[in-house]
Amino acid sequence: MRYSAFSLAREALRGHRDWPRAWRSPPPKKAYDAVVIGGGGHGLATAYYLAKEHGVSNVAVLEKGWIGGGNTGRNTTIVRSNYHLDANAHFYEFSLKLWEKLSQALNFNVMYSARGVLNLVHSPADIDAAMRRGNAMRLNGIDAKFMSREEIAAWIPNLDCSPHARFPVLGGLLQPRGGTVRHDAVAWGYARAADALGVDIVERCEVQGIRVEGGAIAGVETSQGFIATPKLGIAVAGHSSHVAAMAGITLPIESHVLQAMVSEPVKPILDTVVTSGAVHFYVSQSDKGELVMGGDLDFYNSYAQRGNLPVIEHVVAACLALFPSFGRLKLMRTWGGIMDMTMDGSPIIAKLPVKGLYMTGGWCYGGFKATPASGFLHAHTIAHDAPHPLNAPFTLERFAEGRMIDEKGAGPYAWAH
Amino acid sequence: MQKFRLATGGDIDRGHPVRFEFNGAPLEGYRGDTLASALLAHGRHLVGRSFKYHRPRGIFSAGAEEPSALVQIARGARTEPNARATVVEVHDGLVARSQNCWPSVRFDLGAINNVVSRLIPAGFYYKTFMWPPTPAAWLRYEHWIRRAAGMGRSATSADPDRYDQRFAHCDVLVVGGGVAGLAAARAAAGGGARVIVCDETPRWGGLARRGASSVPIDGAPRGDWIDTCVDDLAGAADVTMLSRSTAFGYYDGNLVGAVERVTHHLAAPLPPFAPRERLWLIRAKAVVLASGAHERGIAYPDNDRPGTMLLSAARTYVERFGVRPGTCAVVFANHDGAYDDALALRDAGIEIAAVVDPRDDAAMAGVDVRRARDAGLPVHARSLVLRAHGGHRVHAVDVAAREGGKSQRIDCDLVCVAGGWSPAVHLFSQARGTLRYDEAIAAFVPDASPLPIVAAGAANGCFDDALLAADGTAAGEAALALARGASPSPAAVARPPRAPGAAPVEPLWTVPAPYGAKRFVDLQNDVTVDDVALAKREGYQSVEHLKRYTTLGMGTDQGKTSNVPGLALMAAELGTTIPAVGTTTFRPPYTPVTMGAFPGAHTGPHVEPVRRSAMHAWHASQGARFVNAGLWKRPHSYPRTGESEDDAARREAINVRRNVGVVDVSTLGKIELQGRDAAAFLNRVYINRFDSLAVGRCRYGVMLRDDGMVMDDGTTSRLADTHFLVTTTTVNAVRVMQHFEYLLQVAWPTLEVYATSVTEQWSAAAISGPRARDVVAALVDLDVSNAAFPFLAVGACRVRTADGEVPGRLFRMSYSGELAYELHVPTVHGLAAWEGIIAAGAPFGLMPYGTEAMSTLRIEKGHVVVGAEADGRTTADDLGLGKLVNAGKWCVGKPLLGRPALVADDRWQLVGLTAQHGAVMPRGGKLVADPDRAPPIPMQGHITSWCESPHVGAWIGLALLAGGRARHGETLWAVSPLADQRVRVTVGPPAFIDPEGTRLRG
Amino acid sequence: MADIDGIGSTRPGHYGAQGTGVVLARATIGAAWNVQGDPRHAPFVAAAERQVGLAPVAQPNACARREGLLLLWLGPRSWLAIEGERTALTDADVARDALNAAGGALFDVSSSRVAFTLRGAKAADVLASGCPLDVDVRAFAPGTCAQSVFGHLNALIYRHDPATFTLMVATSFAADAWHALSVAAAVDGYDVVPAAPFRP
Amino acid sequence: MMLIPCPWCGPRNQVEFTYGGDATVERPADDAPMEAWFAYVYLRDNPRGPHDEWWLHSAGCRSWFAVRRDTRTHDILASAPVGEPLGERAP
Ligand SMILES: Cc1cc2nc3c(=O)[nH]c(=O)nc-3n(C[C@H](O)[C@H](O)[C@H](O)COP(=O)(O)OP(=O)(O)OC[C@H]3O[C@@H](n4cnc5c(N)ncnc54)[C@H](O)[C@@H]3O)c2cc1C
Ligand SMILES: NC(=O)c1ccc[n+]([C@@H]2O[C@H](COP(=O)([O-])OP(=O)(O)OC[C@H]3O[C@@H](n4cnc5c(N)ncnc54)[C@H](O)[C@@H]3O)[C@@H](O)[C@H]2O)c1
Ligand SMILES: Cc1cc2nc3c(=O)[nH]c(=O)nc-3n(C[C@H](O)[C@H](O)[C@H](O)COP(=O)(O)O)c2cc1C
Ligand SMILES: [Zn+2]
Repeated sequence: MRYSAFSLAREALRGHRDWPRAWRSPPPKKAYDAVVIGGGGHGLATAYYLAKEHGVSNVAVLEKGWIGGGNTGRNTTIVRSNYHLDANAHFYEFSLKLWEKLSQALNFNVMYSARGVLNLVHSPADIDAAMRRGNAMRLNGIDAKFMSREEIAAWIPNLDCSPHARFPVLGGLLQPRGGTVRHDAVAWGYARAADALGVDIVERCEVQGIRVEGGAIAGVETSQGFIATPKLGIAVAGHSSHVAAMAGITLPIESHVLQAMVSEPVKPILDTVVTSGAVHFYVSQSDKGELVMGGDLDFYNSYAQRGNLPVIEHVVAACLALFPSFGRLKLMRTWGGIMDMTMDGSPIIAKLPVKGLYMTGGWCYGGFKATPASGFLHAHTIAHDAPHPLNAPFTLERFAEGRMIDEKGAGPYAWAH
Repeated sequence: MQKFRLATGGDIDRGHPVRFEFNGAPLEGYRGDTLASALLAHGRHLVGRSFKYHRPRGIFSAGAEEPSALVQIARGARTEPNARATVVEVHDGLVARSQNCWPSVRFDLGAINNVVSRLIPAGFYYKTFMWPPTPAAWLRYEHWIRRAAGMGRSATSADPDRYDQRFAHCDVLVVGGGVAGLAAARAAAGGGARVIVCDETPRWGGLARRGASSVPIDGAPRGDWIDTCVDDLAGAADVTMLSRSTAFGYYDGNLVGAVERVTHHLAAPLPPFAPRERLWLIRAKAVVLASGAHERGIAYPDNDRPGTMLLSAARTYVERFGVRPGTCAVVFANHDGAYDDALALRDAGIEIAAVVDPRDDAAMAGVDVRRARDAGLPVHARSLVLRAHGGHRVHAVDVAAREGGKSQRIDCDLVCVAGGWSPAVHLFSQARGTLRYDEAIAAFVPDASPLPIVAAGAANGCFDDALLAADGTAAGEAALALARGASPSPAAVARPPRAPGAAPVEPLWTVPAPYGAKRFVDLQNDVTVDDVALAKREGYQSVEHLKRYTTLGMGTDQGKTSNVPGLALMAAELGTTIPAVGTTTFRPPYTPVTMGAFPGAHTGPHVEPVRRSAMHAWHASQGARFVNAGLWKRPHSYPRTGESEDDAARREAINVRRNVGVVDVSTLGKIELQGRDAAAFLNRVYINRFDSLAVGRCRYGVMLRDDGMVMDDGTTSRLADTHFLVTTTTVNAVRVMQHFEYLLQVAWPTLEVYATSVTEQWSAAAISGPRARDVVAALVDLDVSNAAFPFLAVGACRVRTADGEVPGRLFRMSYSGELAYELHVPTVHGLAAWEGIIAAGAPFGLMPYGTEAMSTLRIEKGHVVVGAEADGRTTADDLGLGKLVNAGKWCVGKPLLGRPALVADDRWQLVGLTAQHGAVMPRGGKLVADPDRAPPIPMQGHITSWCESPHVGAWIGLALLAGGRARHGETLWAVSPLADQRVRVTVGPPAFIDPEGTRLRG
Repeated sequence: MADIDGIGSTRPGHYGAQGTGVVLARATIGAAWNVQGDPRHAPFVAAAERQVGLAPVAQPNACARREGLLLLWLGPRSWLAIEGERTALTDADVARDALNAAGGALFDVSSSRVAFTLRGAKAADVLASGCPLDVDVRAFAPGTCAQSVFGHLNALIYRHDPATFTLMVATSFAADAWHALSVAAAVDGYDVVPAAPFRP
Repeated sequence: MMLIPCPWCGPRNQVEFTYGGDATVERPADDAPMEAWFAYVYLRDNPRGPHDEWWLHSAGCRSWFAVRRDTRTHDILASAPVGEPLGERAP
């Protein structure tokens, strides 16, 4: 049933009794043309675009838990394409363009809120870097604007723009089209649309082994039995190393925990996304009213989906340093997600060195905004057994070749990105 | 007039009336009241409006689990949204307001949402607002949705209050000061443990503190037992008692975070130096979780009408606060435990119009049921409350037999629901404890944790008053054993002790209802039974999907009274069991924690510490503008009256080239190395050689990361045969020290090298300019002639200062390209030496200069900066330093330098740029061949540093340019679309001044 | 967070709430040497003892003490000799050469740290406002030292007696450390007394 | 807030430490082939479970040491000074 104001009104009269399942829950078939591991946004989007763009609809998405329960369901929902390096800029801008039309494409409101993403700058060196990045964006055809301290102060009245602040706000780089997207809706919207195209979404189905025969993918061993497939896409975010190891592949990836937190809901108080690299902090206000906040990693390998107090203290301290009037709001919930941190901070969307095996992963802090493009390009790579020009730079081999895509210049220290 | 206040009873102090304000009306309560109890004393139930439908809402509980009675406290900068009226202690001057309503809580326009509620079931927003199909359209919808959502309001000016932090350590931490917790604490303390016991309320004793229950503890009346126990604990040397302190989270290493509300309950003026709250970080060897249990409701139509509350809460209001929450009550309960509470209400003069119990008579076998019947309470067995009537206050309910038939309307002004209890297992679950579904109480109880945590009392599923103290004692003893090193085992967790024959709870989560009737499960987020059914129908069946699709349990109460009913309803929909559906994850904080409490004093100007050089005060006194460099504050420039910062920097730079300037370089990282293998170590760390460096000489060096990229640069001096001084960049000092330590301890432990950071030990000033020698000669006791002290010489010296002669180290090195010296003195003498330099330099026109002039000078000279030119993606060769990479030796980073892309011809390489025709070089400009192309416009490089060069008389810059070293002489465009600038620039070598280095050698 | 009037001042006097929970003072350091070497290497130990006047103790967090001079354990191969008045520690270069010759090292770090003494019934509480160490005497005995953090700063702490501590932090953080101590001490009231040379 | 057992100073709050990453990757010899260096610098087993890793007691004794820590739970299973084997029990 198509979703619309009309169908909603009609169903209201019928007691909302006829809404069908958003996605079926079929038992897995014995074999598929392609299998995607991971029912997060990336895996579901991969399946959707395989069916939609490439006509490959005999596809299964295998999710060990419930769809969207990984980082898709626990991220701070920021989408943007304000990258400096060309490969990243083109990729994320492609993604942002897909976001702009996604609700309609999926017939599921993912609430892409183009409320702007503002990166504050606090030192002359910050300004230089922000200008370099903003100029690169503009030359790449991406919207960007440098805002002065005065403009920012007028726009965000709760932000402490006084020159005496510990990290004084000297200006900021704004991407007006950046913003937020409702995280859960992305998983559900892709699932529903993929399902409608015939994709099987199999929850509670953990991939426990990858069968390789004669150097090529034969299928996967799962908690629900063996499933044969000649093409296997891995989209498991924080678990990339674990799953790739099933095919004997070691990745330049470490898993780390990143925490996020929300305050109690309040009436609108912050209308844009504000981030600060110097104080390692980002915040936006959800439509429900909570401040959604995050900061740095916990800086040690972890698969625990929970972090520790020092980072929470730091995030809240940073929040209050920038927004001193939020001091009496209360923190309502904190949680963590497992980040697949690569050695250059950029993703890997590529063929792996086993025939028929592909991956999209290595998302670090920033893969939510990549979801549509990652799915699109991963699907393309699977369908054509070759990358699309947009993901051609994001290979696994780039490290050995010296073609790192190191946006921060932080080097081969996974947790430093 | 406190019309509903009882004449006697309760823990309130009738001798101490307090005056507060609610929705503008002045009201009176007593010391000891919560806002909720004081409002109820006036017969006020209507407190606020619900989140989504803006329905009138009252007071549902008497504690931290409150979903409904949320209010806005105080005004102005001290205003606090979403305060739970049930835990706010009244005091003189307290101001509270209903929130999420406009214009008033009685008449709220937002209640239109209730009228159209059929259109907006769970998740409706995912299905609509997609037309017109533009991002701008959603932004407009969102604008209104956001305004309707949210709850209270944030303050808009800075929180004026202070927050403290405290680390604490103990053997046993007891969370919860009810009977079970007190017994546990006493047992642990009795065994010699260091004990901390905390309770979030102001009073010890928990639920047992209410009234005089008939069940004695250890033979004593409950109140007496509690008082004695509290006295014992308070008197014990190794026991710390924290009241008004909520343990909110259980973290790794058995660290429990707790927040103490220090002044919330006090009237102004507050004790002047007391923090508002204190964050306790309690490292416990073992934890007893005695956090009690939360009673839950039953979902029947309009079960949210003000005047509806948990039965135990009604009793708490009567017995703890001496308030009658109504005059005539209907009790809707599904277990025997409720009858004692019902009797207590009746004893307080509340008429019990009915006790409605869904169970068969046969199941209602408990003594209290019999007592109630004997006392004449009208008990309706096998019956249900089918709906409530009323708007701002309930005035009747419909009751009918379970199997159907005609319903009977029973008038009442209070409905007390008792749907069973859910143990407060939050911290147990956070401690990786597993939960077990206990059929007998229809709730999840602690099962086993790999960590040293033991549950006790109601938190452990022990609901029997007669067994509580024993359960607590057992838990205290078990925790003591854990603290002494026993390993956690499932056996250590006491099973919920239960008296034989105790009647099980009969689970009842909802009652039948017609379409459209609202049976609320989650009162705060307006989640109804129909919403759960809808979620099921649409496939959002996993408990986590249910939560996220309906927002069940996502409010400020985090579903304390609603989670179990919600998942039970889903289980019923799916035809499966409750444990098969499972719970959602219990995350910290247990109850919301004031954000201000987390950083304590470390916020605002103290969010990060500030490093100040010894000369900081001098710079400030000279009007320096400071910039952040790492944690340091460095002078950017010293503007004179009427002078802009840029003008000042230009003047300072010119003065260095013409006369002489001095800059504070104390912030540079400094590491001293000693030991037999120090030179060998440096050879391995830097791309260039240091074993060939003579004593008394220094050399510039570059070090690489393991991946071959430039990590840092600086100078190294040989002070003695086995003694070196390494300088690093300001920002990388800590990192380089750690890198050295790693290499020395982990990679090359056989090298005999000792390292220590001396950044703090030495204050440093760079004196540069053609007249630098004159200044230095006047200061130090060395012969500084070119012959005696040539370029790159190093020597110990005595420095003349106003303090007398102080020891120093003199270095002949130059960053500016001029004749220059660096003078280091011990930091105690830093200021004196600086003032000495200023005085000695006066005759020669010396001026201090800041980082901005320093930057201009080094750009003119073509010196790279780590962070700008060396941006973490550049090799030494990219920066034109490839010749330093010594072919004859190995160094860190060298093995991977040969990767194909690192030796490609089109790598971005360092060049100098000059803007043509006097144009201003664009900040952060990009280098392109054709700026008029349609985007994306290919970029060939970018400007890394730039300045208006007084020396060149034009804007110049350093840049990284594809294949740049081979392109000197080319003309390109430098563009900044952000600043709407485009400039023609000429590519050249990076050094704009004295490329041969005659000045600095002169 | 607004700063409270007067709190943070270094001028002698009474501050904060009524009563004196703690007495705060700056302790001046005359000389401080970082001695490094392998404690199992006898020539090093002998040379260190000769140059410093105290033998390095191998026991973590232990200290050796002599009239006016304290030798604190910093690490398995590192110690800090410190004195308030420069008497025993005189010529760092000579000592360095001697220690280098014996396979060890000696660095003059006399200016690297600033020291504050906290004395009084609430001294442990003030410390606990920013330091995660267990400062119970059973865990942190008088006459021993520990390195940890105080707020965001790395700190070296020496316990003189149950109610007296010296807290040392990097010199550049002096103002921040003092501020943090003052704010924590204000709740129970504190006195600031004039700076005096460090005495173990 | 992990309690990390420094082999020298004893169990201390995690805020005193700096993480140093995987301790199982062995540093190749200077003249080892580029592939060995590549693997050392970039490739990680990244186990879900016990993980041997380096920590620096940066606010303490400034020793680097090895810790075996379960990445699923953050439980610390052992710690040891450089050069000594990680035992199976916590120190
Ligand atoms: C706190 C936090 C904040 C973030 N903030 C942002 C942000 O603001 N903006 C942004 O762009 N990005 C952000 N990110 C990153 C972003 O969330 C992720 O990069 C992105 O969601 C990854 O999506 P995914 O589909 O690849 O992974 P996931 O959503 O994690 O999906 C992977 C799925 O694979 C499943 N899986 C794993 N192993 C197996 C197996 N063996 N068999 C079957 N299934 C398996 C998992 O259960 C999981 O559901 C944040 C992340 C976190 C944790
Ligand atoms: N009649 C029934 O069926 C029934 C069922 C359950 C409980 N009860 C009653 O509940 C009581 C159980 O005694 P108990 O000692 O186990 O519990 P309790 O409820 O008396 O005490 C628990 C205490 O812990 C505090 N607390 C909870 N979480 C906290 C946290 N995170 N931080 C700080 N403090 C926290 C609460 O404020 C409370 O004071 C008895 O009086 C019993 O009669 C009755
Ligand atoms: C953008 C965003 C907003 C959230 N808002 C809320 C909220 O309002 N209330 C709430 O209880 N949790 C909220 N959460 C947190 C979730 O409850 C949950 O903690 C998170 O999805 C991680 O899942 P887990 O805690 O079940 O592991 C939010 C999460 C995200 C990503
Ligand atoms: Zn240590």
